[in-house]
Amino acid sequence: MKKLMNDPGDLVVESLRGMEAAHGDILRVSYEPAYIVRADAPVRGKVGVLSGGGSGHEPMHGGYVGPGMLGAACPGAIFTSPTPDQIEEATRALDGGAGVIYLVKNYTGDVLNFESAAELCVSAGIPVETVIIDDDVAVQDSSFTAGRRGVGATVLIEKIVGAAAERGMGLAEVTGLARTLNEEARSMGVALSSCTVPEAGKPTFDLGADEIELGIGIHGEPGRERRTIRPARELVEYMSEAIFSDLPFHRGDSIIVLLNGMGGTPLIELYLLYGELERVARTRGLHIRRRLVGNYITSLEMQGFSMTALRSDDRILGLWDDPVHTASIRWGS
Amino acid sequence: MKKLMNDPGDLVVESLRGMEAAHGDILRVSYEPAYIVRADAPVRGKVGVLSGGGSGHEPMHGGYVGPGMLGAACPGAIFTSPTPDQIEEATRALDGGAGVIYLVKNYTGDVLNFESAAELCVSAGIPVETVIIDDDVAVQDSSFTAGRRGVGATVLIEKIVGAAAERGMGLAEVTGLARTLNEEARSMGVALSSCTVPEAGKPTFDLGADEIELGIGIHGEPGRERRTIRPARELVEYMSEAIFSDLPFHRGDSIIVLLNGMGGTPLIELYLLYGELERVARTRGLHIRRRLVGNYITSLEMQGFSMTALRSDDRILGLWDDPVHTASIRWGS
Amino acid sequence: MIRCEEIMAWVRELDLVYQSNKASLTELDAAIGDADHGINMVRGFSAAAKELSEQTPPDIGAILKALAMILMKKVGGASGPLYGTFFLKASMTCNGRTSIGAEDLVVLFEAGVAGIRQRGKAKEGDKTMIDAWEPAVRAMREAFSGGGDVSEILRAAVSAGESGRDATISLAARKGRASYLGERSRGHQDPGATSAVLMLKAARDTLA
Amino acid sequence: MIRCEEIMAWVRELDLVYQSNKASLTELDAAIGDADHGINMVRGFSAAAKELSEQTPPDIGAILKALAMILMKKVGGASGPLYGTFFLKASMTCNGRTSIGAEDLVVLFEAGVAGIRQRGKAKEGDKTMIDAWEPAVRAMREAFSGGGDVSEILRAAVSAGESGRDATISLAARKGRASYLGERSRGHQDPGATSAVLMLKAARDTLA
Ligand SMILES: Nc1ncnc2c1ncn2[C@@H]1O[C@H](COP(=O)(O)OP(=O)(O)O)[C@@H](O)[C@H]1O
Ligand SMILES: Nc1ncnc2c1ncn2[C@@H]1O[C@H](COP(=O)(O)OP(=O)(O)O)[C@@H](O)[C@H]1O
Ligand SMILES: [Mg+2]
Ligand SMILES: [Mg+2]
Ligand SMILES: [Mg+2]
Ligand SMILES: [Mg+2]
Repeated sequence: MKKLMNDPGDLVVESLRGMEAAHGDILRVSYEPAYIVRADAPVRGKVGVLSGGGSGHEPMHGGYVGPGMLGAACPGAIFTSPTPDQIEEATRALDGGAGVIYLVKNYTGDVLNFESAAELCVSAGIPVETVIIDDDVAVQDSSFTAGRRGVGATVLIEKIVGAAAERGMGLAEVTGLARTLNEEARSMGVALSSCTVPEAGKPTFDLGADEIELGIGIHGEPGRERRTIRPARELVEYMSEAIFSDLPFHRGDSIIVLLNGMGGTPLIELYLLYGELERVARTRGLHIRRRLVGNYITSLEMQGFSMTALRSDDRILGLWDDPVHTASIRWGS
Repeated sequence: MKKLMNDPGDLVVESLRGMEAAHGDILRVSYEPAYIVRADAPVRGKVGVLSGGGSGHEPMHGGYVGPGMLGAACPGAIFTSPTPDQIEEATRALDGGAGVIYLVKNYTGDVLNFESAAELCVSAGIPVETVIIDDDVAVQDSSFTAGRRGVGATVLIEKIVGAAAERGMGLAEVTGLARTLNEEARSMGVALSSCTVPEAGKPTFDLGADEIELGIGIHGEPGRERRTIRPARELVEYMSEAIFSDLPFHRGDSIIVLLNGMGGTPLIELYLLYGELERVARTRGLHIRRRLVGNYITSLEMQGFSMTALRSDDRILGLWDDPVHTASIRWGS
Repeated sequence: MIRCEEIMAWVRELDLVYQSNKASLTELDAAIGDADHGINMVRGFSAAAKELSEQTPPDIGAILKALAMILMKKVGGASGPLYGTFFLKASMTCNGRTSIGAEDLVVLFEAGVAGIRQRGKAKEGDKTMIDAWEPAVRAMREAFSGGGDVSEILRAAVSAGESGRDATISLAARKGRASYLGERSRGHQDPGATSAVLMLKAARDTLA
Repeated sequence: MIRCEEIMAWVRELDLVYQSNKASLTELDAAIGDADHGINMVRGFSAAAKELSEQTPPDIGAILKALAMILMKKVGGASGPLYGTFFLKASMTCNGRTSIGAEDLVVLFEAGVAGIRQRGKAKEGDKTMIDAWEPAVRAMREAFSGGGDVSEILRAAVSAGESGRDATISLAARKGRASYLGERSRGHQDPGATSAVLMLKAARDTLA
């Protein structure tokens, strides 16, 4: 394992120092407990949007803290959910009197830790609502299992919910919006190589020289099946079918898509994949109204990509277009 | 070799299709010959800023086409400079009557091909000036060799020169500015792993399990020396010494820095490295006034990073802050 | 008689045990999870051993509660809240007590496991740590009813826990991260069930 | 007598030769450059063979000029302009000619190599294709002065080119991408000198 770090146990904290040094204009960092919060927090009278999860998915979530997107982010250890004390403190730092919404990716650890934090905050008088994001079609859903994983939709939902909060929407309305967005979003990923958890020191899984893992999770969890690598065109078609037939998306639907790299995939390949996706969407009569192409929710240095589609009406597109100023997503004035 | 592509020979063109599909609001793509040009080109009365080079360094250069930065970009085959016909056509598409400046990274192939294009354009009546960028301190400079390579400074120079052109500066002034910027910039890179040229099918070089290549070039050209990997802190110190003592930078200087990933390095590591760089700069009395942290000039899926420092006065910082709207760098209104 | 002394020894032993099993627990988690279980446990119990040696709480309930809080803060993931809940619920059975006997110990473990069950909503057969814990506490209660002392009770717990842990190998996961694998999770031993058995063994070696 | 026919055969042969040496040229370039030289040559000469077979220019000068243009458009990198210049300058020595003789051939190569020298500014000993070209054209002139025919001239060129190419192994590069390596470039054969010799061999096999 070769990584650009010092002691593996310090990676997360030392990376936070870099974030703080680089983006002091938009965010503040607390180290004990660890969280990132908007420089202007608490924003009086506006709902706070908080997310978090294991580290190793950068720029998710710290790169999305700033006006128009997240109010705060709680980074856990690599691939390990944050703990209730972090979340509680971040909630207190963020709350401007209008309550806080937690956007939580559906993993047992995240769900349990955010649950504890919400209990602590609610009993301390801070209104908290939690929305669980579970958009990964690679995993069979069932009420008897942990359900689907939360993946790429998280980025899109954080942007849109952040805009809604920035506009001054109340906690109930923002929560309803987040739930609707989650219902309208579907994702799937594929890995060409494994990632290596720094403290583990070796790859999480092994893939043969021409094998890929279809339906990979963002922590390197195995997916649907292992296959021989196929041309990009076929991969995009396979994943499109899985995603678009799941909601299902219908001819004429407007969508926002995320064509996401897992961290180790060159941008030239991501744009090629986006070109393929655009072609497939056109064939299916889907209108890609907005898109992101790049590394937005990663798995350390894993090679691979994921695709997310979110069905969107004009109201959602409007929120999408609202100004945003974070380390990794920025537009508008 | 596993890559997300179809036929290796089509990678560049198919990636251009994705760029076009994703960013039709800011750019147009020509395929025969291949170039990317601002959607609003030619911009009457303003100097056109054109760059180009081998593909495989994305988002450089296509991701920097748009208002406030590049007017056009000419992508060659992977790691192979573009050809004169591409550059000539792009120049014609871009020129709005005030001439065109070529920002060329110092590689024999790039220099020769841009030279031919410039001859063709000048003889066709389009004023063209060429500025060669050679900021890589890893390579010994000498008038008897090809000289230093052009690397990270290119991104910073494209931004600042793009702003100057957008403000309406004339060709001579823009050219002088670009030359000054190049003189004030220094860079160095290190690789943890090789990249694989798609058509070559295997890694350009082999590194041992704990080896790194100090002074790597952006095409996987070997650098100063091969060493055992060191903690990030020491790598940043080593490279800082090489960069800062070269110009040299002096206590009290204001600088813009680029902490750049080579394509396969996770963002969490890049921020950690930036934290280290910020510390070193502080110790040396250098003021980092602006910075970019991320994948800006890459080498396919190579793991590693480079650092660039550009000495900047208030005028340069002002140009840096001017609005820019490209696929990969965007701020201001 | 189990006194604060022994409980503290248990915590120190857990720190050592998870350190020496860090790689193997992480490898189990790599196969059907995200390759961090051993790392998580070490982070939690190293902090616990260190912090508790500094603050030395006055009674068993206080030690276990402090331990619970440290685990909740340090472990994260699924196992953090679950082991945290285990010790929190366990601590409530012995508030203010500076020594406990065999039956107290059984009650303590029963309460802890009830906490895990309630928190994680897993049942036996879901391929989680519950598959080690449930048979273990049943065996403890049985051994106690049969007149067993602390040592016998804990030995029974270990052996039942081991069987439950081994049984996870052939199961398909229905809870936790491994459940995303469904059928593909069969053939792999659950990391949490493995760390649970290590906890029982450490108890056997330090409390009896 | 070399007619259009033979020149076209040379181009077709170059296409085949670079295809079968694509991997080895690229590997040489991987060692001291950027691993694309074979790829670049194939891209250029495949296009040339195809396009020229379609357009069949009327004379040798026209064929070589068309070839130059295609190489300049398709090859890129350092070798594109250099080989492009070679054929452009070469074409100027035989504008409108449908056949050329031994001396014409020497003049053609001399002009081409002068173009490379002027364009790339490399000298012998800089570890570039010039190290194969310069001795090759010197040998051609000598063979011609000694009364050699086309076949003898080209065999002399190949053998001198080979020696020059082999001599690049021990040199430290002073031009092109390999120059960034300085001393570390020693011990590796220059890819461009290697492709130059292949070009001479193809000429020997098709023009004589
Ligand atoms: N709902 C649950 N109930 C009980 N135990 C669970 C549950 N979900 C997960 N676990 C246990 O947690 C273990 C994984 O812990 P760990 O790797 O530390 O957390 P994470 O899965 O968040 O990375 C699993 O092996 C399993 O035994
Ligand atoms: N200035 C120069 N003069 C002559 N030949 C050169 C010069 N620079 C490079 N070359 C030749 O070009 C070859 C490399 O070609 P190629 O790999 O296709 O281009 P690039 O270096 O741009 O990738 C070198 O091996 C060398 O022989
Ligand atoms: Mg985890
Ligand atoms: Mg090249
Ligand atoms: Mg885990
Ligand atoms: Mg080359």
